[in-house]
Amino acid sequence: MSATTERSITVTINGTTYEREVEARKLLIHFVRDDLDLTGSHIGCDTGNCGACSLIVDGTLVKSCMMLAVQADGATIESVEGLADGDELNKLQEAFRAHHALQCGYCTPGMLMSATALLRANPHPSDDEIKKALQGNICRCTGYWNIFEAVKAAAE
Amino acid sequence: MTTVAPEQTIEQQETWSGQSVPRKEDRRLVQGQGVFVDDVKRHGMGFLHFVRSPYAHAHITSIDVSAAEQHPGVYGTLTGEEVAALTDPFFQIASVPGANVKDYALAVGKVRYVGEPIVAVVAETREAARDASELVEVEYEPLDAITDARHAQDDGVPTIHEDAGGNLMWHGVYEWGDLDAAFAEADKVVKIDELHFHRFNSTPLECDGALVEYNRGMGQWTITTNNQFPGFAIIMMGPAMRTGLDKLRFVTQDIGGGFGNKITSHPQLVACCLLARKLNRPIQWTEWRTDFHLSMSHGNERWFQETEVAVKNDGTLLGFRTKALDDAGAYLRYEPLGGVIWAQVTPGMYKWKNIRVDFTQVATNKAPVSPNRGYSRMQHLWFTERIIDIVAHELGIDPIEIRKRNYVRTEDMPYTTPNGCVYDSGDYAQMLDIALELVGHSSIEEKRTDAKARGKLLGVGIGSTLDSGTNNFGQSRMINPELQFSGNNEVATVKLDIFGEIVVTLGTTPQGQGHETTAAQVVADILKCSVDDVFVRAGHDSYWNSHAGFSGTYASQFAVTGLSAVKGATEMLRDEIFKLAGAVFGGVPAEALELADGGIRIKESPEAFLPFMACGAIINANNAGLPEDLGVTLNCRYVYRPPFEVPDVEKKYGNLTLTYATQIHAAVIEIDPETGAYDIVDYAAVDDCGKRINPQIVEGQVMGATAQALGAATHEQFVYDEDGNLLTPNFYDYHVPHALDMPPLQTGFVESPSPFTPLGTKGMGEGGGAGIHAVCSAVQDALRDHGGAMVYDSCNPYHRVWEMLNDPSTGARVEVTG
Amino acid sequence: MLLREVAYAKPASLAEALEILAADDGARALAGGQTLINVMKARAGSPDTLVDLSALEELKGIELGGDGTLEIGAMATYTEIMASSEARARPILGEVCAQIADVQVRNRGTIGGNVCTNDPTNHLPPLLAAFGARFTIAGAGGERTVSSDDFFLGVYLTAVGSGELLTSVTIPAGRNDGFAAVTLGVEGTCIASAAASLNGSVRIALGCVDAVPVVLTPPSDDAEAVRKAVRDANMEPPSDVHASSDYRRHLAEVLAVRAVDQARGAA
Amino acid sequence: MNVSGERTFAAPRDAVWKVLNDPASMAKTMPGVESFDVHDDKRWTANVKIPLGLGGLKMKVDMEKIEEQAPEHAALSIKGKGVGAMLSMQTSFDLSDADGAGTLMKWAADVKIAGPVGSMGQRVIQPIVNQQVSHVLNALDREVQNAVAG
Repeated sequence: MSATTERSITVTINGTTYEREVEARKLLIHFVRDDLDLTGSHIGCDTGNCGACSLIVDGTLVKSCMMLAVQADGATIESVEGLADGDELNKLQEAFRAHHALQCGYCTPGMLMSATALLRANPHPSDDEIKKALQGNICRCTGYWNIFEAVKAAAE
Repeated sequence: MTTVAPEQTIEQQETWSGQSVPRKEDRRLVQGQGVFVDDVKRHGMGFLHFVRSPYAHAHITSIDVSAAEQHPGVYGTLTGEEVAALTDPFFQIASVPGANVKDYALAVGKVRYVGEPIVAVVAETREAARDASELVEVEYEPLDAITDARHAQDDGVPTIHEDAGGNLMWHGVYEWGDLDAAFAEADKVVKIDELHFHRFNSTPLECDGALVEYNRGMGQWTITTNNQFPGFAIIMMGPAMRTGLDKLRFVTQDIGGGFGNKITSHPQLVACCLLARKLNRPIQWTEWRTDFHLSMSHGNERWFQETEVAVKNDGTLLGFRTKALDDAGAYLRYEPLGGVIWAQVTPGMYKWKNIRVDFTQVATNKAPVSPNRGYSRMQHLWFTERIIDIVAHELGIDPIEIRKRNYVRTEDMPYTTPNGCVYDSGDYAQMLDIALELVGHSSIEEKRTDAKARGKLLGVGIGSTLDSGTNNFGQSRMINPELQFSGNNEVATVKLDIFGEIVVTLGTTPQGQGHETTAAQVVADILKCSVDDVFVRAGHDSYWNSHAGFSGTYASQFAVTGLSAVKGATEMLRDEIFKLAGAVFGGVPAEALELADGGIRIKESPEAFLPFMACGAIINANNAGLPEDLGVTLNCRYVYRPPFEVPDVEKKYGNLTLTYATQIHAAVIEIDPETGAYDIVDYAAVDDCGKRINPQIVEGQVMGATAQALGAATHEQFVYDEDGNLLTPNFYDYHVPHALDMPPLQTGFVESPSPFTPLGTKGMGEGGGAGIHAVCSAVQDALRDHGGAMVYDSCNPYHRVWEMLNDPSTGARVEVTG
Repeated sequence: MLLREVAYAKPASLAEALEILAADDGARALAGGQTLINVMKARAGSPDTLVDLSALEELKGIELGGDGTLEIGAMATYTEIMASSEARARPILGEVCAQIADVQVRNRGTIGGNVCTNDPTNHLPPLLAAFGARFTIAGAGGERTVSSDDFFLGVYLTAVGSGELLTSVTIPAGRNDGFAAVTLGVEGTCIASAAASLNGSVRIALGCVDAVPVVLTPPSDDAEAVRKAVRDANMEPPSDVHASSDYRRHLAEVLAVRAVDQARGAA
Repeated sequence: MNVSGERTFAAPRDAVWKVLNDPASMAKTMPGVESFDVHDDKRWTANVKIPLGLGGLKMKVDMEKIEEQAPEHAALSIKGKGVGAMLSMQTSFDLSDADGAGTLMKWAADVKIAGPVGSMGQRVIQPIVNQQVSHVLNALDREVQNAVAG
């Protein structure tokens, strides 16, 4: 296949399949937010440090600002919008609420995706494992302490 | 009454206030259903990209936008020349010389800091706007840059604002008491050559942004933005844009953190407004992280020079004098109003009577400063805490003892400071004891020995801040007599709708503080209903929500101004419900009625029950026959006005703020002497913000402020090279704390209700500065027997600690006489 | 955010990838993208074409030879290396990978990308230099192998030339390794780093002190010999916000000793 | 950022001087030079694509000779403009006869880089500048050898 500046891609996000033409230069996070109107995932930096754009792509937690949309062609993606069952918050979301693990809520979608990936791989993480799993997500409001508590509570 | 309960769990209470009610906001936010500014879209909107200055200081000799305008997808551009023709310079808060600064939405003729917006380009896509911005040809004639405020007034240095005639922006001397007598009485005078409070900010995770629509027929703009203080933005923007304030409608729902850093986005908003009108389409602007670091809202950098402290041999502090030099950056966006807020906390927590601060603010070729959590008080309180530790060290007094000896005492509250501010309530000594207990201070010497055995240097430190809340902007009169500020207000509306729904609207612009929840708690207590029955509108809309002159979320005040307005409006509504029910029940007096179960009933015969739904239906749809003079609308608006006196401008005397929340933090650190790297091994944050409406939200604020303090104390700094390039323009080099950086934290609290506020609350949330000093103090303690360097800077990254270990003279230079 | 326009190709074979790279001087390999995409966001570097290597089976896999030699495909991610039982033959490798950035970056970032970027703060260049690893580079003319001493040429510059690709990294057998770093925050970006390998001889590589890892081979592993070797290297490390040149030089000495101590302890 | 050093050329001083003062020769020493345009004997412009490993950085570089004392001293002012970076550089060369044979050149440069590239961090910029300087010196050596051979 030759190099092109645009191509057609197909992705499945939270169970819905989308087919779109995208520019090769478009980052996955811009594609998800701007082209698909899934605005739950956020952008907090431009150097891949903050993790607000974290998504689970084919089962792997990634920062979607360091991946091109064209690289996700054919992928199955999970985002914050897919966590709850209808209006029913899942255990992790409930724990975030109960433990005041969010203030402005801007980092929360990415944080939830990182915690989701952690608990899937390690249903009973230690305190250190929780910290290590959230190292890639910056929160400027909470100081993380309540987030650690929430993840721990969700794991119990 | 003061209660202490560091580890207390919240028990079931009769009121909603005082309980950790889970937040109403969270349900949408944990599902990614929040609406932040960049989430909002409009048909046909154009994306704005700013061309920014690569130079810190340069004349702009020419700008050519023709190639950019021809780029595919480009809708148009805006240049400084157009801005200068279409707008007036922003109103300046300063008196001369700062008053003469001309500040526009885009650079006009000259650039003054790296990242300054020069041209705005609008295009069909974000990418096209940025592509086209690369085609804008700007010719510069570079000038030397001033990046060190200490040299801003040297002979021969370039002038940043020619209109101001030099780089001095404002100067004022603040003196209270009798300095000569204090120094004559002193046994010792401790002289500190210089201390430095560094430049950083809170870096909210969401950067600034706006979506601006122009209604040509009405000559009115709708500005959907995350600006956190619309009341300030409109008084800056309206006159500059030559339009009425009501033509600028501010709308916001969710804001991704603010911390004061989102107050001064008005220049960019003006550019968006002009383009929305010029191009006749909605204008979308999203600022990215590097833009934010380069161009927005740094915290004030400040030096304290030639400090002298008058002290008795027993550690009694008599007074101090210092020269404070504040670096405002390239423009005075909120300055010097903010720079002098420190006057609210002039003596810190101590009974100093004699104080002189010679305050100078200068311009430099760095990003403009703006409010930042703990704004200006943080710098000054860090300084007063630094004095305490340095004096304690020099006099060989325990830093704990010297604090307790000089604290303003509980029995002296309300306490009038030498400059007329009134500390409402508190118990500093008790808070300190709790903090020390939480870090296990009683066994600190054993821990020190243990650390030593592991090759580590242990240090323990204390930091304190006063979070002065609900300000009256009274300091403005002292910097510019023409600014007749002496008060503030906030508004809320509470209504019963036709189906009995309780709807609350606020004037505030919350950024994570949980206003929807705490407002509902206050309402539910008064109307004897559940918080779930109270709907608090999210966000802010200056057209349709309640809105007063200085509405916004800033300066630690919601628990006082916002909730007092909610309380006032709800009590009005309650009284109206009583009046209505009295009439409906056929002239039953209010005393015979009570609220219960979402309605009102006759105490003696509870079956006579009028649900809120019936109240709403009667007043709105079934009101024929009600007494003409009933005076009930069930739609109640209340403006809360905090009580203030007009300050004395000559003496710079008077109360500037209503409440004083207090923070005392203690940190224990271990330094690796080979590398200077250190870990915080124990940490306690004790807070007293008076009556707590929602303890969990209060604790969340304490935690967040602590984390920001620890980041600022260890790594976060905006550093410029001598050419004015920002060396920490992103999260790669500007290291904010990550999960693994967080030390163990213990929180404690004391609850000293404010006698001055309707709910006994105090504004809070800005008290993190305590942590900055706690770390400085702990570093100094750890170095005590290893060269004894005195900590000079508010930021102590590993290399600075290593330098102090190797060469104690890199610390502050201190001399004791007498 | 908002990259400059770029073309994208996702070749299915190494041969195809090399063909695209050879044909287009402005083409660059896209491995995990955890550095390259950020540079492109800043528009500080803008390739004309990105050649996505993710489909190239030839660049995947981690194999352990009978003699204990590890061969790691250039596209092996840090997470894969950490999880690989083969890679555990050289335990320090997984341990160091676990300190790189964060989970998300480790899930996409690759050993090949790390070494080809050769940012002075990267963890793997000094580690692989201490190992004396060998790098297999494929080009139009076939494969060649270069030693770590010849591989690292400068910041963002390696022996991988125009039209070539790094295909794998070969690490000789050994277990007596150490790695020490002072980082910006806990497990953050390296301010200075040192790796040591005591497998037969003493081999130390210092990171963050020059454009390429500085390799030292002191005659013995005792602390004084190690310190002397660092001093004798006469380095002039870069100064930046996080460290002065002097501080980095000092850290290099301290960390070299610590890395050697760890390596000795691993014996 | 200040960088300086010495270089000995196996060529007589006037040969080195000639190269240093020939705009066409000098333009060729620029890293990644794609085209150049000589305006007069003191001013010339080169379009370069500085080869950074992660993609080339295109720049238009204007050079001007600001000092000249043949055959021992010259100073150049170099201003580069690219989308990612603004480069400003003052550089000087001092030639003397080397011990033994050849010519010793002492050079010094004050380099200023602004714009996004400048903000990438000195950890990267400083080594990159050193890399580019050594590239220029090697190219200069080649030019001198060509001149001598030619």
